[in-house]
Order: sequence, then structure tokens, then C-alpha cells
Amino acid sequence: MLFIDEIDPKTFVNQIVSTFQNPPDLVNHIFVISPNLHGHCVFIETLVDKHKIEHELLHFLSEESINNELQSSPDIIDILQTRIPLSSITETTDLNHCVQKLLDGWCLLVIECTKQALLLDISKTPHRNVSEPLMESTVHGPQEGFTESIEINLALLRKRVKNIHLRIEQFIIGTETETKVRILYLEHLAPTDVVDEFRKRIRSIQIDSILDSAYVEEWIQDRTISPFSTLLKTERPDVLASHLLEGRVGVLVDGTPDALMGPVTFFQFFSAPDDYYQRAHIATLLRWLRILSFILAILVPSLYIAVLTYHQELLPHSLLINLSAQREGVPFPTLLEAIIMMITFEVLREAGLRMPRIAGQAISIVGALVLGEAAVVAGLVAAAMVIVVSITAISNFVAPSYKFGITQRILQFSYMALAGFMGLFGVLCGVLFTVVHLASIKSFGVPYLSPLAPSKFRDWKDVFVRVPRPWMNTYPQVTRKKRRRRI
Amino acid sequence: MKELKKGIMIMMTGILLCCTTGCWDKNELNELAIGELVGADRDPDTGKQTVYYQIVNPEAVAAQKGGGIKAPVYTYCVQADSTSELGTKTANLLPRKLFSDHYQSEIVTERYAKQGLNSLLNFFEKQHNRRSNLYLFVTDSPLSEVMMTYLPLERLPGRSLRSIIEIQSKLTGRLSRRVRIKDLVENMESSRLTVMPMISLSGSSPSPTTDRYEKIEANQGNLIFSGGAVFKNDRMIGKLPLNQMNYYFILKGESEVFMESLTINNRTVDVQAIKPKVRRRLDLISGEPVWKVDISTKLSLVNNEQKNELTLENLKMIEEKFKQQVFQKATEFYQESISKEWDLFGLEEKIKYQNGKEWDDMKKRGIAWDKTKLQLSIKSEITDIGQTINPYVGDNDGNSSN
Amino acid sequence: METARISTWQFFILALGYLLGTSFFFRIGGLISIAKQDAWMIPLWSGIAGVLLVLIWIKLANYYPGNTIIQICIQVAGKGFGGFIALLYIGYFVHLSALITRNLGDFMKINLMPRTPIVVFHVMFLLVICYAVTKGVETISRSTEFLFPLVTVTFLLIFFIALSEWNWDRFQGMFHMNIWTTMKETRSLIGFPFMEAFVLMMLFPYVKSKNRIKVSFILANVVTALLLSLGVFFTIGVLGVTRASHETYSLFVIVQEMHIGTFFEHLESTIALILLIVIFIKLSISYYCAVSGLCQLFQVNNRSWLSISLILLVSGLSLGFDNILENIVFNREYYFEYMLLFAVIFPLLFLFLTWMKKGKEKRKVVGSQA
Amino acid sequence: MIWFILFIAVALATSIFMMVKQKKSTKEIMLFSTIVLLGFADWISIFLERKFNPNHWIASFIDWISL
Repeated sequence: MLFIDEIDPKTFVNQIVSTFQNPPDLVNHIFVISPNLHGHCVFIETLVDKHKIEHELLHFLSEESINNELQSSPDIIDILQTRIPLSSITETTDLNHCVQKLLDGWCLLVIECTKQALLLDISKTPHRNVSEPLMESTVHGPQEGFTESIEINLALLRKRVKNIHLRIEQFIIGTETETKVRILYLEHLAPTDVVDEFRKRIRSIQIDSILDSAYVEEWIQDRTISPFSTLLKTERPDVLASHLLEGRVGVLVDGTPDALMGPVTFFQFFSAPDDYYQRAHIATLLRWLRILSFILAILVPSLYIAVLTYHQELLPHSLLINLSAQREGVPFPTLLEAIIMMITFEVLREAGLRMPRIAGQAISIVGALVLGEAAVVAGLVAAAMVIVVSITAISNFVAPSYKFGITQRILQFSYMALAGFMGLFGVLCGVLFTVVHLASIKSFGVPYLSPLAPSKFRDWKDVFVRVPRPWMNTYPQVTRKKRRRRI
Repeated sequence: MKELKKGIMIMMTGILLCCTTGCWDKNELNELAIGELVGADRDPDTGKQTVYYQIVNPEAVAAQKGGGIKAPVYTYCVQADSTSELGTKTANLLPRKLFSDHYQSEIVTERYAKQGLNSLLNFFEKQHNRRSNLYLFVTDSPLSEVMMTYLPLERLPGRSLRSIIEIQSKLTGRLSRRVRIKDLVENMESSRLTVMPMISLSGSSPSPTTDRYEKIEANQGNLIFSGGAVFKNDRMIGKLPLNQMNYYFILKGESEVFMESLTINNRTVDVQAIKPKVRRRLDLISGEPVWKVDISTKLSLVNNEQKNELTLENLKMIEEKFKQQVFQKATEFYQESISKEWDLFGLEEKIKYQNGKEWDDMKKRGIAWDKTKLQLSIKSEITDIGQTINPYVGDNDGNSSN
Repeated sequence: METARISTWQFFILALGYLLGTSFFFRIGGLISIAKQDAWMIPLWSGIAGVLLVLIWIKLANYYPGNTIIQICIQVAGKGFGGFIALLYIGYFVHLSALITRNLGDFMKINLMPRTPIVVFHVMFLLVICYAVTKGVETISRSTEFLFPLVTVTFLLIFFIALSEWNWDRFQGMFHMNIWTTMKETRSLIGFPFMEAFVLMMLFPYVKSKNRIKVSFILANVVTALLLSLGVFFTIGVLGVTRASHETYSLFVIVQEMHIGTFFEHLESTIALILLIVIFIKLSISYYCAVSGLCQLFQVNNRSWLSISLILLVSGLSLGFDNILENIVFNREYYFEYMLLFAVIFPLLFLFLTWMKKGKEKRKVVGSQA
Repeated sequence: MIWFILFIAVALATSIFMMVKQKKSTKEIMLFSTIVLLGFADWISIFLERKFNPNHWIASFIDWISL
């Protein structure tokens, strides 16, 4: 531990420079106040606004009137602190603190005769502009998305929730990265125990680095091994705002455009931001469509396998004959056929995500041809199988949250295995297992299946239907311990 | 620890999955022979059973990929001494596993039906993959010929038979949909008789090759509906002619439609009643059982060949005539069945379960069910007269010969 | 003891699912074959008996609030004798679980997958149940709450579609039974499902509002009786007495033969799935009771290991039964007497002992005052 | 049968090992092993074709009581 008041300021500055091992972007600018009074202005030039340093700080320091004042006054620090035309200035004596602040993009100002150093916030890191959200695009509604800067994200949120009750608590987490993590909630709405739980869990994080909110998520979610996520993720400030306004808690992590929200229930994965930006009955219909496509996505391949290999009687007569004709001469058993096709599709999808955009066309042509035409013509798979794969894939993309889509794929593959093993009985065992699992999960103390089980009939206003705004006059029961009615 | 436990669960499931990958009940679709129509016969002298299976040839029936006309079904014939032996013999013959869930209809021969279908029905009801709601037909033509003919238009014979029932029940009222195996089974332990449809092969010879699909003549070698087979318990005891079938079903209250051809002013008038309402009640009138049947119908004129204009009086006449004719024919039919001692309407049971002193008296006096009188009352009104009001009057006087 | 809480509504659904679920499938045919057209009356009087029994159990439970039947055993009759009775109770829970498991296996094997070894169904299902039991009574009740509407809707659907087969003639010969012999023959209906419901005494301590247990439990009994009666009535009207009394699973046959147009015809697998769900409800309760009974008797905190170990025992026991006929006969001839011990004799004994104790204490109090 | 015995032996050993590692009480381990062994005995009786059928026992007991 080194303190400036214990040693010579010049050595102090040298010490700092040597702490950094003198990287090329560390600037130690020495300026002259009077022939025998030198000052150091230390900063990392890649992190600061150089324009501000040159035109405001240095320009200010080289003004004659200031110089005179500095020379005559005994308390230089005080004058500087009050006169420098920058808003956030703090004084310090601690070397470690200085090093930390330099890494945050602050500028260190040391005058040789003084016993204190000044830290000035002139940071400016490169960041993306606010743009449309990439993963969660909507037809209607706001089109702004979070960026990688926590300050901008907060600004985007503040812009929407102009409320004095908005509480922001900051935690610095990650021994190596020292990342800012902030939890946000509205004090008069969010239940105290949920907020406390968030605080407790975030404090318990022991990690060296945080590069994305997913790092935080894995620490604070309720269960680590579960295909279902107990935290919502969004890159839309309006979604975060709407959840905060229902008494939930949000987590912002510096350096990532994804905000986390909790507690979450299973049925919230079926609501998209669009639901609230269009007429209620359309939103309701769309929500049913989403629930239907969830069921389709997880069950269609397994039901196809189960019905075709175990319960052929379930098929209508002419359909049975058609399918039977299609399968005539197909070499693989249905289960294998289905697994091959589904895996091919997954490979194709993963390839589509990773490859450069220019190659996209090629993949889609190959995919369409291989999966669609050629395999059937070559007699490798039945035509119906291709339809099943496409229905599954399309239904899977309906999920408003990408993460939920992955959940569906996990379920879908395990059900397929069970269907191949035991037919409908296997599928049902799988479904029962899933239901039990869902019933056993809690997200920050809120049962995952609520408001269906335990049933809270008043909350059904926003589950299977989305009632018009004027009727949505109460807060959800699980989060409304403090206030009941919206107005 | 929680994760550990979960891990164990998953591991155990995995182990179990590995141990039991036999998939005993698994059948691929192309390992199945889809049974479609089944025909059974039993020789009264030797007791030998013969069963014909018609197996669908999916490629010929499925949505066409071109390539000419192929045989839609193949008929396999199995002969054995017992029902269980049939199963093993079928396995000798069929290259695929017989899939019996999708049978569309079942045919038995008249001689088999007359010996009693007891063993067949019991065997059938015991199978887990049977459907007792398939239609049962009795044929008086040789079974081999019935099973060895291709039918035009609706090319799957089983389905074709099925649609005979649907069409008859919807258009002529000579059959109802309740002629399934289960309807026979239900009456196996009661005194009520059951009527099952009979079919026969029209024309002189069956058409066992696909050549027939290239001929325009469709009548030859086709299956036609030819009457009703009357069953007591599981045994066939007689036949109902085609023209009495609709009276049977209307008295039973199962007709969906009722057609009658009337002669008024020496000209034909055809009327049809959709969903006639039938109310039936057993009553005791002066110590005699009386079966009251109220039929109320809304008629529609299908055909009117009268020369004169259609007036209200004329309509009244038609209604009146309809009543008379139905009354007369239905009563005739009823008397006939009573005289044959056919308890077609379950009257014996009805009387047996009547409570009350008077009924007990009646039973004591030894008046049997076949003394029951039919009291028929018919209400009808014409509500639909068709597109034209008056018929076009042609030049001739209705006799087309000149 | 776990610190779970279930609401009154959840308790009602659990009780209803437990009482009605499997009996709706397995009881109807047997009743009809005994009492013919009058079978629909039997559930009604059995239901009355059920309500009376519930009153006894509630009375007992009220003396020992917050205690399950196992704990009551020990409190009333001491560690030795009480522990023995508690062990008997646990034995019964295990036996019951094995019976229910076997019901499932038989059903699947007879109707849907005749070649698959029966043990595969048992073990697979028990794994799911074991998971649910490990997670606790809250999870079970929430899953039940989630699945219940599904079952109800399917039943209603079946009901309405199958009504097209309805025929009033099938009720000919009603009110012709000999009441006493019929009652004697059908006494097992009181045993299963109504007496079996004492198992739910294991869940009493978890219900949030204690004073509404009584209402919801009795209501569940009444609803069960009514719906069973309706089910019998429905089966007679749709399937007829002759066929219903010959079929092993009459409800299954109804579904097997129903159709929507000519397109959807063979829907029996779906009903099998519904049956699986109700068996899930019932089995998870009885299995839970066995496991938590063991936990309470031996004061073990964690259910998970015990529930895993019971899979082996229950699946083994359920293989011990020879065939479905044997189970039916056992059910008809002996089940009532067998259940009498657990559902009536022991509770009455406990009540008696409690009164004795109370009386003694009172006398003591009076004596010391004098 | 030999596979079943092996499986049970391995499973029992691993479970007891894990329970010890989880610092479960002796009572719980004993209870667990007892139930597993009971189940094991039942299964062996099935393999030896001397099925243990509780229904038979209860039925004959009830018959014996009512004589």
C-alpha cells in the first residue's frame, strides 16, 4: 500500500507508471505551472476523451489567471477542485485507487508539491450506438435495444421509467474484470423478500471474470441443471421497464446488451413484447398460436415416431395407407430416420448461425435440396418425415425467446428417444416427468407454474388471454405484496 | 448434492433405457399387412373354418405416383380346423404381420351364420386390437367369389361395403348404422332379435383381375345390398326382404330417412321423411299388452307425376294416403314377424321388466309377448314440396308408350 | 417433516383425483356385472358410508393437529405397539402402491402393448413417481392441479362424443335388484375407493387452513360418489349391461368404439394416457405416504434415498400378483375386510384410547382440585 | 438373474458409498439398505419362481380369522 502523503508526489507518479509496466497507451503528461511547480496528468489514452483533456483540462491549466492563482494560493488542490470545468472530480491519496480509476478511464492529476491527487472522470470508451434489437424484433412498439454500455442501458431505462422509486444498487463483481452489476427495482412495487434474495445471491457470486450477463445468470438462477430457465433475458429496454413496473427485479451487467429479469413464470415465455402493442384479441390469438406451436415443437416428432411404430391404429385409414406407401422401401426404422433428419436440421441451423453471411445462400439451397427433395427421391426418408421436421423447425422458431427455443429442442429430443422406446407410454412418462419438474421449480420463491398451479384465477388476465388494458387493473398476485391495484 | 441426485436419476434412466431397448411392441409401417375386409366361413359338415383376408396394397391405393393401375387389395385364404389354428396358418401364409385394427367390415356366409357365430364373436371380443364397431355382413353368394372380386370406383371392398351402409342409412332408410358387430354382441344374451345386412354378388361372375378397371360396365360382379339377416342371439334364423327393411327400422326408431312411393290418382308420388320422430311405449289395455308407436314425420315431395295441379286438398290427399299406406304395410310387417315368432323389437324383455299388479296379472294369465298388439298412429305433414309447385303437364297422359 | 403448504383447493383436487381417478376406470364394469341396470345406485350409498368414515378420521385428526396417522399411532399407542401399527400402515401403503402399479401394468399390457414385459411399465412409471415424491407434496399437488383440467376436459369430450350411442332401452329392468345381496356383493366399493381415502390423513398437516379440510374432504367424497354414479349410468346407456359386464375395462371399450365422423376412429390410446395421469395422481400420493411414513417413523429428514430404494420393493411386489382376475377376486372378496382394519378398526381404537387418556387426565385434574 | 444380482450389488455399493460421502446418518443408511435388501429378496423370489404374493397371504389370513 502506497499513499501519496507518505512519499514524494513525483515518486508516486513514477510508481503508478511502473505499476502499469509502462504500456504504450499510458500517457504521463508533465505540465508547468510555474518554473518550480510541475504537474502530472496521467491517463490511459485509449480510455479517455482526448479532446476533453486537451481542450478543457490542459487549456484550463495553462490559463494565466489560474496559474497566478495557483502560485499564490497555499491550497492548490482546493482551487483545482472548484475551478476545473469538469463535473466529477475526487481527491485521493491511495495508489491502488488511482490505478483502478485509471483503468476506468479517469485522469489522474498530481501537482508536485501537494499531498493529494485529483481524479477526473473523462472516460470515453468505444461503444456501439443504440440500434434496433437484433434477437427480439417486433412489428410495433419501440425499436431501441440495449447496447454494451451499462450507462447507456440505464439511460434508456430511465427514459422510460421516470420514477423516483426506481432503486439502483451497484455491485462490483469479478476479481479480474471488476465488472459493474446493477440490480434495478421499483421500491414501492417489488416485494422486499425477492429483492433481498437477489441481493443475497448476487453477493454470493464468486467469480474471476464476467463478460456477459449469462455468467451472472448461472450464479443466481434457482437451479443449475434444468432445461428451463428461471430468469428472463431481454435486450429491449421497454420489456425491462414493463417487468419492473410489475414489481420484478432487473439485473444489468456492464458489457452486455442482455438484461436479466426475475422472478419469472413458465407462461411468461409465451408472451412477446408485441402482445402489449397491439389489440388485445389479436394478442390473445397470437399467444394461443405460440402455445400451440410450443406443443407442436416438442411433441410432433415424438408423436410421429410413437404413432408410426406403436399405435398405427390411431391413424385414419387412408392416412395409414398413404404413409405405409411412402415408407415402402425406406431402409431405416422410423426412429432412426427421425433422429437423422432432426440432427441434420440442427446441424444446418447451427451452421446458419455461425457462418459468414455471404455463405448463407449456399447453405439454405443445400439444406432445402438435401432435406427436402433429394432425400425423399432417393428413398432415404419418407416424405412425411420431411413435413414433420419442417413443422417442428418452424414451430420452434415461433418461441419469442431464443433461450426457450433451446429448451424446446432438449425436450423434443428426449421425447423422441422415449417414443422410440415405449411409444405413447414413453412420451407420456416424459411429459409427466416434465410437469413434475416444472411444478418443482421455483423462481425466486415464485412457483414456476403459477398462476395455473397454484391457481391464482385473477392472474389469468395475462396468461392464456391478454385482456384489454382497462381491465388489467391489478398487479400479478405473486409480485404484488405491496400494492394491489395499478392506479 | 441436489445436482448429484438428479444425476443419479438420469443415470438410472439411462441404464434402464439401455437394458430395455427391445421395443417388443414395435412395428414399422412397412412390416404390416393392413387388413381391410375379412370374410369367414365354416363348413357345417366338417367344421372346417375358412377365412379370407383382404390386405391393402398401399402403393396402389395411396396418392398416385402414376404407373398404371395396380391391384388395390390382395386376398389371402386360410383354412383350419379351429380358430386358434387359423392364427398360425395365417402366419404361414402372410409375409407381413396382420394388422387387424383397421378392418373396415366383416363378412360371414349364410351357412356359417345359421350355425351360430358364437365362437367367432367371442374370439373377436377378446382381442385387444379388435374394433367391435365394424359392420357385419351376411352373404348368400359363395364367399370365395365375394372376396375375390375387385370393385370399381371405391376400390377397397371393405370401405365400399361400409359406404353401402352409410348411404343406405342416409338415403333410403333401409339400414341404420347400428348393424355393427357390437350390436349383435349386445343382443347375444337377450331375447331381442338383431337384423344384419345381407349382400350378394350381382351378375354372373366375379372380376378377379384389374382388367375390370378398364371396363365401363360396373354392375357385373359388384356387391349389392340384398336384404336383412335376422339373428336370434348369435344364430341366423331368417331373412328380411329388402322392401320390409325400412318398416323394420322405422318401427325400431332408428331410421334417419323414410321413403315411400304412393299411388294417387293412378299416378306415382314419392315422398320422403327426414328423421322421422318415433315414440314407442308398451301399454296394457283391458288386460292385453299393446305396443303403441307414434310416428310423426315431416314429408318432402321428391317426385310428383300427377297431372293435376298441386293444391292444398291434393296435399291432404297425399298425406292421407301416406298414413294409410304406412299403417297398412307396417302393421302387415309386424303381424308377419309375430307370426314367425320373431321378437324383432324386444317386446318379450319389455314385458318381463314391466312392474305393477296388472302386468303381473297378465303374466299369470299366461299371455305371452306374441299376443301384443301394435297400435300405430302416424302423423305427417308435407313441409317441402320441391322446386316446382305444379308439375309440367306434357302431351301424353302419363303412359309413355305410344 | 417437510415444511410444505398446500391450499384447500389443492387438497380437494388431490382427494378427488385419489378417490375418483382409478376407480372410474376399474370399478364400473364390475359394478354393472353385479347389479345390472341398478348399478348406478351403489356408488351413492357407498358414498354415504365414505362420508361417515371421513367424519371419524377428521375427529381423530382434530385431537392431534399437525400430526399424520403415523405420528398419531406413536403418540397414542407408544413407541412399541404404536410403532408396530405404524409399520403395518406403511406396509399397507407399499401394498397399495404395488396394487396401483400393477393396475397400470395390466391395463397397458392387455389393451395397448401386449408383448412388452409388464415390469418395464412399472419401473418406468415408478421412476417418474419417485422423482415427484422426492420433490415433495407441494410438487405433487401442483402437478395435480396442472393436470387436472386436462383430464376433466378429456373426460367431457369423451362423454359428449360417446353420447351418440345412447339408448334408453338399455335401462330396461331397473329397480329389480335384491338390495341386501347386492350390498354385500358390492361392499368392496366402500373399500376401494372410499376407505382407501384414509391415506390422505398423511397430508392433513400440510393443508393451510385446518378447519376447511373437513368440508373439502367431504365434498370430494360426495363428488366422487356422484360422478361414479354418473359414470355407471353413462356406461349402461352407452355400452349396455351385457357388454359392460363382460368387458374388463368398460370405459376403454367405449372410447375404443367411439368415432368422430369416419376420420378419427381409433382413439383408445388417448384414453390410456388419461388413465396414466390419474394413476400418476393416485400412485404418487400412496407412494409419498409410504416414503414419508417411513421418514416419520424412523425420523429421517430426507426422502430421496428412501424413495429410490422403494422402487425395487414396489416393482417386485407388483410382479407378485398373478393376473388381473386374481386382483379382481381379491378386491371383491377380501378388500373390504382388509381395509376395515386400517380405515375403521385402528382409527376407532385410537379414538377410544384418546378418550381414555383424556378421561384419566380430567379425573386427575378433578382429583387434584378436590 | 446373475446380471440382476450384479446390478443390485453395484448399485447398493455405490449408493452406500454416496450416502456415506453425503454424511447421512447411520440410521438412514441402515433403513435404505434394509429396504433395498427386502426388494432384492422379493425379486430373487420372483426369479426363483416362488413369487411372494401379498394378496394370497392377506386372503388366507382373513379366511383364517373368519374361519
